[in-house]
Amino acid sequence: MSEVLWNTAASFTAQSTSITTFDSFAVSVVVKIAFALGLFFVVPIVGGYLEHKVMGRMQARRGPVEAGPFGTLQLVADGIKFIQKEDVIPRAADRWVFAAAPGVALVPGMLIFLVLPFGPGVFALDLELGLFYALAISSVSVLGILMGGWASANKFSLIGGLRAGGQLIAYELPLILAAITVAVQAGTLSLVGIVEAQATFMLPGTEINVWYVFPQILGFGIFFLAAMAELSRPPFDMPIADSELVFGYMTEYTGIKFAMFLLTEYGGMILMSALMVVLYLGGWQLLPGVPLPGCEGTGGLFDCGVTGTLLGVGITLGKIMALVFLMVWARVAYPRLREDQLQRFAWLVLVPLALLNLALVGVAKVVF
Amino acid sequence: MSDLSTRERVHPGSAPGEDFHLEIVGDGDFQTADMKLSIGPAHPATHGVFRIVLEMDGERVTGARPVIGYMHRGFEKLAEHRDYRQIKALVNRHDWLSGFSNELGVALAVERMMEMEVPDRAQWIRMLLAEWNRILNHLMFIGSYAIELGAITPMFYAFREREDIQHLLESATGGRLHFTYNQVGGLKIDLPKGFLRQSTELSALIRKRVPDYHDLVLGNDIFQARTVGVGPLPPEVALSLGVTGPTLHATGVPEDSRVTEPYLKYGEIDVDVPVGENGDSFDRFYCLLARISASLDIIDQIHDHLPAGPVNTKLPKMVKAPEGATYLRTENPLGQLGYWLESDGGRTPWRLKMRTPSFSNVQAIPYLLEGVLVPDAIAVLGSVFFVVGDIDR
Amino acid sequence: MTDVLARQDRALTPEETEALLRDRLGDQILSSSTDFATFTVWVAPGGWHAAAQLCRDESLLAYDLFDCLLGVDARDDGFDVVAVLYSTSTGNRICLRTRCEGGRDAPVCPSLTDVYRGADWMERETYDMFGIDFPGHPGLEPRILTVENFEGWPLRKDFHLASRVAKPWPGVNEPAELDDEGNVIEREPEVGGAPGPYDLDKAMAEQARAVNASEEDQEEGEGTGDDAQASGSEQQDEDEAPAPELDQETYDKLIAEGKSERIARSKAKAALIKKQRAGGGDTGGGGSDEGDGGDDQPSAAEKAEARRKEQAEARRKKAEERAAETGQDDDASDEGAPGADDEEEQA
Amino acid sequence: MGVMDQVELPKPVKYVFNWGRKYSLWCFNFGLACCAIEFIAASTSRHDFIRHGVIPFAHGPRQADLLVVSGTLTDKMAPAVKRLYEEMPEPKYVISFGSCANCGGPYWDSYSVTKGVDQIIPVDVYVPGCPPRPEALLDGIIALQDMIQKESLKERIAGRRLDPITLGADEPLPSDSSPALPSGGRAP
Repeated sequence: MSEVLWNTAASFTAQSTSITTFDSFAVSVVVKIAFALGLFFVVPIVGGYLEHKVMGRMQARRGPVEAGPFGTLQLVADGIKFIQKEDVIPRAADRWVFAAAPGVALVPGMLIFLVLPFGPGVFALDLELGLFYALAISSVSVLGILMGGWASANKFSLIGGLRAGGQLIAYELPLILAAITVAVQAGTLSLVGIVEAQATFMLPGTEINVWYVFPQILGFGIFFLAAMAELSRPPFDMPIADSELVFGYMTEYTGIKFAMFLLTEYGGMILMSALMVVLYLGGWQLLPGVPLPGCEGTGGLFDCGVTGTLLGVGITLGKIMALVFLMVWARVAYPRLREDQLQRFAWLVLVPLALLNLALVGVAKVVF
Repeated sequence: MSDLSTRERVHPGSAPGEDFHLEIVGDGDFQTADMKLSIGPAHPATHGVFRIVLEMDGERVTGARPVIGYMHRGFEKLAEHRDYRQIKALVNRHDWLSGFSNELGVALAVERMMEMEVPDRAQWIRMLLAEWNRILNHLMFIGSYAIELGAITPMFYAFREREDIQHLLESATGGRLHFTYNQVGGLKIDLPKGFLRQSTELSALIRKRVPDYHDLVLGNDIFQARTVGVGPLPPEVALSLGVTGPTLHATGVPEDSRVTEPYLKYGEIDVDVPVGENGDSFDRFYCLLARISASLDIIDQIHDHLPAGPVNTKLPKMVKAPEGATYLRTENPLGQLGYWLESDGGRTPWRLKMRTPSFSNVQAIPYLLEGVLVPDAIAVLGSVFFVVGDIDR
Repeated sequence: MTDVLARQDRALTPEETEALLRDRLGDQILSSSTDFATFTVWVAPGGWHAAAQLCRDESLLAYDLFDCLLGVDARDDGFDVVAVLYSTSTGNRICLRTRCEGGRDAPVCPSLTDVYRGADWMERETYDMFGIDFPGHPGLEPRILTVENFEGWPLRKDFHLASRVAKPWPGVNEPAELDDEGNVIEREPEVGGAPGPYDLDKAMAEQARAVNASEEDQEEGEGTGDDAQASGSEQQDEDEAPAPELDQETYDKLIAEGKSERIARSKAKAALIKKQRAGGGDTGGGGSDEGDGGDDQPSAAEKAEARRKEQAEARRKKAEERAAETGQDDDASDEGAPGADDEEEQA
Repeated sequence: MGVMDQVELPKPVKYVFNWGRKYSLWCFNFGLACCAIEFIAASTSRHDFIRHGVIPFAHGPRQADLLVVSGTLTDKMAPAVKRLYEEMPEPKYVISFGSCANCGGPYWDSYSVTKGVDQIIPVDVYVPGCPPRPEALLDGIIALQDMIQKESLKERIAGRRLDPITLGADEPLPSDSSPALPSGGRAP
């Protein structure tokens, strides 16, 4: 039995060339986990710093300045502070559920980082069902939010948790429909495969290579909105809604547990941005039809050498941060919607549009 | 006048003594009751220490009961222990966003009782500063209302403007919030050199920035979705409650004592009173924003009219109002501020009643909140502009 | 009346308004005044509600905006209640004023909540501040502004500020205590007041009482601390106590009029104090009431006056210097010279 | 807390930990009265204390490190303030902002005003003024940050706190942090 499992696991890791794959399986596993964890902790902090600074500049102020050079260590200081804070569990709370909730919310984010490709060969795993896996796991973190909202024994938390649950149900559908449309077009569920497919996708009848964002601009819009709603980012931040619900489901959380929720939020932002980059924005390609230096001979994807790989990673992160910038921009510019307006928007606008998009792409796929 | 029949059921807010009776429905394990949610006294939405107890069915508010008094500092009692000059320092603190207008009312009331002639220049300067103070106040609410609806940025912009105005007023009065610039019989000192130039420049600058708020807040689709049709207030109910200021103007009643009972020199200039149509949250906010432009118009007119001359009169050694009582009403930024000043001929007032706009306006909240959703409740709460100190005094 | 009714086209003058009210309510309208540009109509308590109703419903009056409602301490006579109404259609304002029934002990005034919604909180506030009961109000408790367990009625003149009792006014002189000739203006309590509920205030009041007591030993006269001690609940003790100084004439007269003993007693006591005050004013000393003794006061006032003059002198000098430095023509407050400068710059 | 109130940490670790607390002061503004407006002014564009890592986004007490009591504390409000302070997790700091919060201010003789927030909760920094200028709050925050960098968490939790700072009272202010007058220009 164990042998079967071992072989299955080994077959996962051996699927395609990755810089995290080594001859020894054990070393590979350690490196892959370290790789995913490292990215999970570092990239969201960069995103958070970006949010601080961008918000500051858009609001005619400077953002953090004093902590570290240019305030770059602000979130590090926050982290160090959160470690030291007293861990309060309200007496009326359901202790175990309360304690487990941040973990339940956080871990799925980490797991998804395993399949996200950040550059040519820079990923931990290339699953056949990568997209399916990412979407399935990402929904789990809402369970943690629901648990936290319920277990806090606080009315504000409860309302926040329930709103988060409702929001997830409403927005998971358009999100998945939009993602499926990409899978239909690419003909694969593998995230690496989708990037690969975009590198060779030509506009029908022409020789022009484009990313999927061009034929699927509608799907991209749907995915972007749905992702913001699922992450409860403003203007869809009703589960947190500070002016109504204090801090929503996080109201009773202190110290490290609160930090875990925050990290979930920022991690989610990076994760959804990364998915959008992979699905619509051509992954690590600089421009459509322009292969990375060093990758020319290899179909433009793997084994690009050090320069090409680093450049690819840089391009991916740049695109991710550009999307984060958009999300921050929306936060700065917009007030918050109302929960029922949000639901109406999801069911009456986004879902039909997503279905239409799917139908159109399906037809186009058959015709061309 | 059938204002009471518009809503027959006495809602909990109008019966302060009666607490909520939570009705329990169903039996066994399926018993449910409505939820009681206490917002405040230290809740982000209540900007200040205002508490409101909501009775809810799901997210729908079925009853609301404001609990006030958390900022009750006993102004009216303390005023009886301060003489007429010292009162100024008290009254400009009750509505801390409109200090100048507050002290103006007291000065006018005492002057009326002492039958004092205030020099023209002082009156025009009082108007000028009162209008700047109005803008200062409204900017604060533009920012805070946006925050309540989840938009954080307008607050920063509003404070950018506020700092500029505060800097201007500080150059004349020495204060940022509490100016203490009025005196019985005039002003403390004349305007500093160059004030008018600065004031003119600032007026042009703010006028240029007002469209930003139209774009950022008022014209925003989500803002409109959140506020249009939310919490409408019928005019007759508003009047019966004593609601005044932008909250009343939003219902379509252009009652503004600068126009209907002109004090100072408001009779000599054009005062535009923007009004709404439906009295909903959007209209209330619209009136607030439009009043900034209206005040800027007034300021520009004052710049043209300001005469030269002295700014204060010679006071007797002891400021003492003669025996009797007077009621004086001025248009404060948030509504009409009335002072009932009763004197027994001594150095301190016998009774100084502050009829504050916020106190009356907040009374409308239980009426407005019935049947709305929690997020709408916040939208309504924020749109009935109030300052907690002004409610509780 | 007919000519009044005929004039539908303009707002009624105060005289016409009063005539109209008298026509409808008869004796219930007592008097009116327009002193200090404030049109006040005195209404008997019995006609209070009807007067408000009339003011709202009568199309000629149409007082639709409920401006405010307040209580006023009317010394021995109890409390007044004033309702200020405004008409948005005519631009008129009226202040209805009535004297509560029940004197200082149990003031009662009919509620206006069924006429104007706005009366709700205003009456609660008046109850909170003065202890005036408003029959017909949906619920005056819990107290709207003060703490729920607050004792006493803060805006009654016999309610003393505990901190003030414990600690003298830090300024030059006490505005509430001295008039311009340096005489003591005293507002004596007629019935009990109470310190605030919180421990600090209580402790301060306690301390004050101790100080006052020691002073009383040395000098005659009653200190203010005594009055702070006498709370509403202690009135019973007062009744049992050996007859406090009161004006026997007034007392007998009131008893003969059929007033309750308690009211008569408190009124008589107040009358005595009034008399004493009047007597003190005549002699110019006024020291018999206050333990401090009136002799020191004029000199203190003089000192303060002198100091103020000095300061004013210094300030003027400084201003002159400053004016000279900045090259201004004249002192700012004397003429409008800076203003003229402004206008030049503007042009 | 567990370990930190038992063990005196080694110096480098202590330095890093204090540094973290110093620059991550999530701030709960208990805005009570006039001073709350100046608090907001201090957080917005021109004065901008977010530069110093004071993040005014803590909407609830549970996430807050710094409680700024700005304004008049009344007897009716006092229990709420105490409760709120107790809801905050250790280590927590308190700035009393304005005369009313310091001692009752102009309402020293009122029947309903608590004469100073320090009667209810311990205070770390007193900022005088009625209301203090935003610059004064910045000064208070910097004073608090200096204090945090110096202190020992173990001793603080054990109740041995550093003496509270009263701005402008004991020692002359360091020249670089003295409140500057506003330039009068526009916000950056």
